[in-house]
Amino acid sequence: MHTAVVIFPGSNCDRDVIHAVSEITGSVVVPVWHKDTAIPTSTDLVIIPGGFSYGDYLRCGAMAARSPIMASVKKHASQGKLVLGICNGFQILTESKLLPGAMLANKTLTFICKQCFLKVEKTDIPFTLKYKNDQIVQFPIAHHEGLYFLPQDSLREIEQNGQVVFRYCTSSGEISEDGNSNGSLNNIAGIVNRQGNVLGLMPHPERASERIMGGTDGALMWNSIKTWIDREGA
Amino acid sequence: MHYSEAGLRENEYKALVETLGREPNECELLIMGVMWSEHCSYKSTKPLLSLFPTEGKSVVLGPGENAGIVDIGDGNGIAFKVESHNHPSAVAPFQGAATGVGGIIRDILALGARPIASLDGLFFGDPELQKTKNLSDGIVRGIGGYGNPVGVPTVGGKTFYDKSYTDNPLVNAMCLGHVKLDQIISSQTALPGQAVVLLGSKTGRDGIAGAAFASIELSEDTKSSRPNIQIGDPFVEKLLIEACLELKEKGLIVSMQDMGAAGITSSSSEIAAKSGVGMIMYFDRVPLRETGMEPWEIALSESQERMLMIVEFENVSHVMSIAEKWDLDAAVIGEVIEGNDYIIKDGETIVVDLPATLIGSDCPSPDWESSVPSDLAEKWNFSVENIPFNNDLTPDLRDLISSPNLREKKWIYEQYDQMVQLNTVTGPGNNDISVLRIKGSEKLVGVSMESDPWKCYLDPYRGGAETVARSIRALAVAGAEPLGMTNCLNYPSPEIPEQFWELSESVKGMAACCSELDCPVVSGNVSLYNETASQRILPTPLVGVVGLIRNEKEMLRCGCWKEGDHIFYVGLSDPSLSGSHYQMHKMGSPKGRPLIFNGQAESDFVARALGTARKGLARSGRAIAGGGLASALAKECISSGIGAEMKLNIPTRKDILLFGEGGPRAIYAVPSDKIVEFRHTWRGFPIVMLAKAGGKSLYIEGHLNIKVEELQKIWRQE
Amino acid sequence: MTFHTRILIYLKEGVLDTQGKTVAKSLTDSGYSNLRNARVGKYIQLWIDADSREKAYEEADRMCDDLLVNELIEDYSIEVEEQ
Amino acid sequence: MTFHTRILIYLKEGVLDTQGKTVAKSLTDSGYSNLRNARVGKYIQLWIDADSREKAYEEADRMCDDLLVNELIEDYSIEVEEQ
Ligand SMILES: Nc1ncnc2c1ncn2[C@@H]1O[C@H](COP(=O)(O)OP(=O)(O)O)[C@@H](O)[C@H]1O
Ligand SMILES: [Mg+2]
Repeated sequence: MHTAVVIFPGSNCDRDVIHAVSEITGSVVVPVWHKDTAIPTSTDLVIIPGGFSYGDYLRCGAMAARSPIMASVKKHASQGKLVLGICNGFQILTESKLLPGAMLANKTLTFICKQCFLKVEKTDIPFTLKYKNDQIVQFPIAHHEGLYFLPQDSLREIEQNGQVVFRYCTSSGEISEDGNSNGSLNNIAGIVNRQGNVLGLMPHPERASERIMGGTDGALMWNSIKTWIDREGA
Repeated sequence: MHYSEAGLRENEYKALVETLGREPNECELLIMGVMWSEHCSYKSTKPLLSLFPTEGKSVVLGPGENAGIVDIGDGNGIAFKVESHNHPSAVAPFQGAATGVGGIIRDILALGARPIASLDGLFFGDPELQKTKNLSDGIVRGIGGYGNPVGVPTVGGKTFYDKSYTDNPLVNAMCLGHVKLDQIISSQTALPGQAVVLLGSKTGRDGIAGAAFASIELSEDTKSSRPNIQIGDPFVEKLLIEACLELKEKGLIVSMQDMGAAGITSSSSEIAAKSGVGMIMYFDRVPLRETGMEPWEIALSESQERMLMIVEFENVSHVMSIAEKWDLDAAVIGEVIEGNDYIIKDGETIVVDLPATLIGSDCPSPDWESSVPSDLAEKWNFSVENIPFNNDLTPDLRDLISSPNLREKKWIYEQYDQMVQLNTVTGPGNNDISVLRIKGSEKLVGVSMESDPWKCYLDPYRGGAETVARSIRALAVAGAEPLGMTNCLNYPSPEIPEQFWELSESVKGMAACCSELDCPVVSGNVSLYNETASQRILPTPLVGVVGLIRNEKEMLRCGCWKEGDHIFYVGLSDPSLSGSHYQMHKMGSPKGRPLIFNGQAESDFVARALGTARKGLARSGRAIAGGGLASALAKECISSGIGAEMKLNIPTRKDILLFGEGGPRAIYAVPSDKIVEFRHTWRGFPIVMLAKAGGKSLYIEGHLNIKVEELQKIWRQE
Repeated sequence: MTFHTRILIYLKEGVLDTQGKTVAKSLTDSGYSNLRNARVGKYIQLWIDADSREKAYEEADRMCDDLLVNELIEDYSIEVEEQ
Repeated sequence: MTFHTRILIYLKEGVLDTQGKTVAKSLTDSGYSNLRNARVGKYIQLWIDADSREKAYEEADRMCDDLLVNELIEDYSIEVEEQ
C-alpha cells in the first residue's frame, strides 16, 4: 500500500494523517508538496488532509482546488485509484468537482470541535469494507464550514445512487437534528463519487485511530483500504 | 519633540542623555520611549521578579530567553511561556486575542521548538452585561480564529468572571513547544560578520507604539485614543512555523528572536545586547507593505508574523530558497558587527546610533512606593457568623455548579481545535489539568493553569501561594511531577502604593510556594495598568505549571468512578470561606483572610499524591479547588454518571467543610482491592472514607440531596 | 490603464444564508423592527490593467468563473470604473 | 415602502487584508498577470421598511454603526434603491 498525502500551504493535519496511516497499516506514507508537479506513480491512495489551505480565505478549499497538483489528483482519480479528502480535504474535493456539493458555514456560525457519532451507511467501497452496515462510530469534527449543501434535485440524486457513506447521528443511531451539530442537509457527513473511489468526509478518522487518543473507530478505515489494496494488487 | 510625548519620564530622559553624552534625535527618542516602556523594560517589576527561584534539576533554560525550557528526559525538552494581550483585546477583542495567540507561538518557535499546545486564561466582567457577552464572544472567536488555522491545539485554560474585569478583560495566552535538547536555538549567539535576516510578512504601519499603549491606562473613550490595530494572519504564521523549523533542521539558523512588541528594534537590539555584539540595520532593505514609512515607523512597527534570525552570509541564498518555498518574504536587513553600537541606516544616512545594551536594559527602575492598604483590617473583618447557616445546602450547590465560574466551559473550548497534532490525551472538559503525549516516548506532559483573584485581593501573599499550590496539587493528583512554572502578573497601576504592595506581596507568596515545592519559574510576563478611571482589576497572577507523567500507567484520571469504589477525602477539614465561590455567592464580595500557606503540608501532599498515582492506587482523583469539596464531589458524579451517599462525621460547620477552599485536599475513588495500600500511602495525613460510589444521587445526610442527572443538566446548562 | 472592478457576490436564492438570518435577528433584537430581511455576501475589489473597460470586465468575469465564485451556491455582479 | 439597501464594507487603508493578499497571489499565480491588487470585503443587503429613501439610508447607517461595521478597521458605503 502506497499512500501520498498532498500538503498545501495551510494544511495542518498532514502530519497527523501520515502518523495514523503508517502507525495502523505499517505502510509507507509520503508527503507531496503542492508545488511538486506529480504524484509518485506507484501511489494507490491519495489523501488530502485537513487544515486551512490558503488560510480558508475566500472559500474553504477554493484556492487549493485550483492549484496545479490537483490536475495529478484528478488524473489519479480518473484511473480508478483511491482519493480520500478529510475535512478541508473534503472541501477541496467539492471545490474541484471531484465530489458534488458545497460546504456552508455551520448552523451555529462557530467553529465546532467535538466528538460526533456517525452511521456508516455504505460498506461496499474500499474505504469502509471493514465496517458493518449501519455501524455507529465515533469520530471528532473540527471545522467552521461543514454544513453540506446540495440543491434539492442533486441531493435526491446522490441519495438515490447511495453515495452517502457517513451520516451524523445520535449515540443511539438516530438520524436527527440532535446529532447534526453543523446542520448538514440530510445529516450528510461523508460522500463518495459514483465510481466509489473518491471519498470525502468532514469528521477526522485519523483522530480516532489510537486508543490513547480516545478511540479506534477510525483505524478501521485504514485497515479497510489496506485490505482492499492488498487484494486488488494481488 | 518633548521626551514626554515619546513616553519617557524626566529621570529616564536624563539617564538617557547622560549615557549617550548627547541629546537623542527624534527617532532615537521614539525608540527609547517604547523600549523603556513598562511593557518592554519590566522596569517596575524587575526587582520583584528576582524573588522567584529559577533553578532546578529539570531547568534547561530559565528567564531571560524567549521562553523557558524543562528537560523531560529522552533528549526531549518542553518550552513554555504565558503572555498577556489584555489591552489590545479590550479594544479589539477578536484581533487582540488572535494576535496574542500568534505572539506567544512565535516566542516558542524562537527557541527552535515546534509549538504543540496552547492554553488560554480568560478573565471576563459581569456575566450579565451585554458588554461582557460581546467581549467574551469576540475574544473566544479570536483565540480559535488564530489557534485553529495555525494548527496548534488549544488544550485547556482558565475562565474567571468578576465585575472588576468589565472594562478590562484579561487574555493570557500560554504556549508549549517540543524541542530536542540538542537543537535549541538561542538569541545570544550572534557573531560579528553574520547576516541579519527578516523572515515573514511585510512590514506595515500596524500597532505602531502598541507596546507603549499596553502600559497606559485605558481611557474611557477608547475610540479617541485608538491605536493602530494589528491584524493577525494565522495562515502566514503556519508557513512561518514550518519554514523556521525547516531552517533549523538544516542547521541554517545561528540565532533567532521573535518580533513582538516594538518589532524590529526590540528583536534585533536584544540579540545584539545578549550576544555582546553590535549591529548595523539597513532600513531601505526592509520589505514594506506601505509606501512612505518613516524610519521610526519601520523600527517600531508591530506587524505580525515576522521572525528575525542571524545566519552566516554564505547560507543566505539557501535561506532565501526555503523562504520562497513557503511563500514568505525574506531579506537581509542588517549585519552583525563588533562592539556595542546599534546603528540604523536609511540609505546612506545614519538615523539611529545607540549602545545596544542601553536599549533593552539600563532603564532606571522607578522604585514605586509600597504601603499596606489602610482598609486591610476592614477586608479581614469577617466571621463565619456573617453567613447564616442553613442545614439544607442543596440550593447552594445548585447555584454554584451552574454559576458562570464553575459551570461547563464548553461554549468556549468547543470553538477551539483541541486535538490537531494528535497529542491531546486529556483536553479541556471536566478536569483540572491537560495531558499531552510526546510521540516516540513513553512520557506524558501535564499542564495546569490556575488563578485565584478573590484570595489575592484579600491577602495577596496567601492568595499568591494558594494559586501556585493549587496548580501543583492538580498535577500531583494526576501523577505529574511539577518541573517548572510560568506566570503572568496582571495588575492595575503600580504607581499607587497600596497596589504596588499587593503586587509585591503576591509575588512573594508565589515565590515562597515555588521554593517550598521545588517548582522553579522559567518564564513569565507582566501586565500592569489594567485599570480605567472607574475600575481596576483584582490582583490577578495567573500561573501555568508543567509536569511530567512518566508513562500512561502512572497517570490518574478524574471523573471515572465505578459502582462500589470507596470515596476517600484526604486533607484537613478546616478550609476557609474567605475568597471562596460560596462566599461570593452568599455575600457578593470577598471578605476575611484565606487559609495560611503551609509549605510542609503542601509538599507532604504532593509526595503522597504522586505515590498514589504512580502505584495505581486509585481509579479517579480530583484535587479540591474552586467551589470546595461539594463541587469536587459534584464534578466527579457528573462525569462518572454515578452518585454517592454519605454521612459527614466531621465536626466542622458543614458549609465550611463542603464549600470552603484552600489547602492541600483531594478526593479519590479507590477500588476495594487497593484500599489497604491506599490507606498506607496516606498514613499520617488526614484521611476519611466518605462513601461508596453508587446510586443516582449525591446525598449527604441532612445537607445535600440532588440527582446526578440534575447536576449534569445544570452544570451543562442544558 | 488600471480599472477598479467591484464584484458583488451573494448566495443564490434557495441557499441557506445562516449569517444573513443571524444578522437580521440581532438587528431586530436590538430594536430595528423595520428590517425585513438581510443577506450577507462578499465584496471583492480588483484593480486590473487593461486596454479598455470591456477588457477589464471580461478579465474580472473570467476570474469569477475560475476562482472567485462557486456557481453552485453563489451569483455575482461586476461593476467596472476607470481609476 | 421597502427599500433595498446595499452596504459595502471594506478594510481601511493600511489595515492588512489577509484575504485580499492571498486571493491576489493565487490569481496571479494562475496566470492573471494584469491583476494589480485585490481586496476582500463584505456585501450586506438589507431590506428596510421606511417612509423615504433618506430614512432608509439613516436606518442602515445606524445599523452599520451599531453592529455591522467594526469601525476600528473597516469603512463602508451605503446605496439605497426602492424595491
Ligand atoms: N478559556 C478556556 N480555554 C480552554 N479551556 C478552558 C478554558 N476555560 C476553562 N477551560 C477548561 O474547562 C475546565 C474547567 O475550567 P476552569 O476555568 O478551571 O473551571 P473550574 O474552576 O470549574 O475548574 C478545564 O478542563 C479547563 O481546561
Ligand atoms: Mg479548574
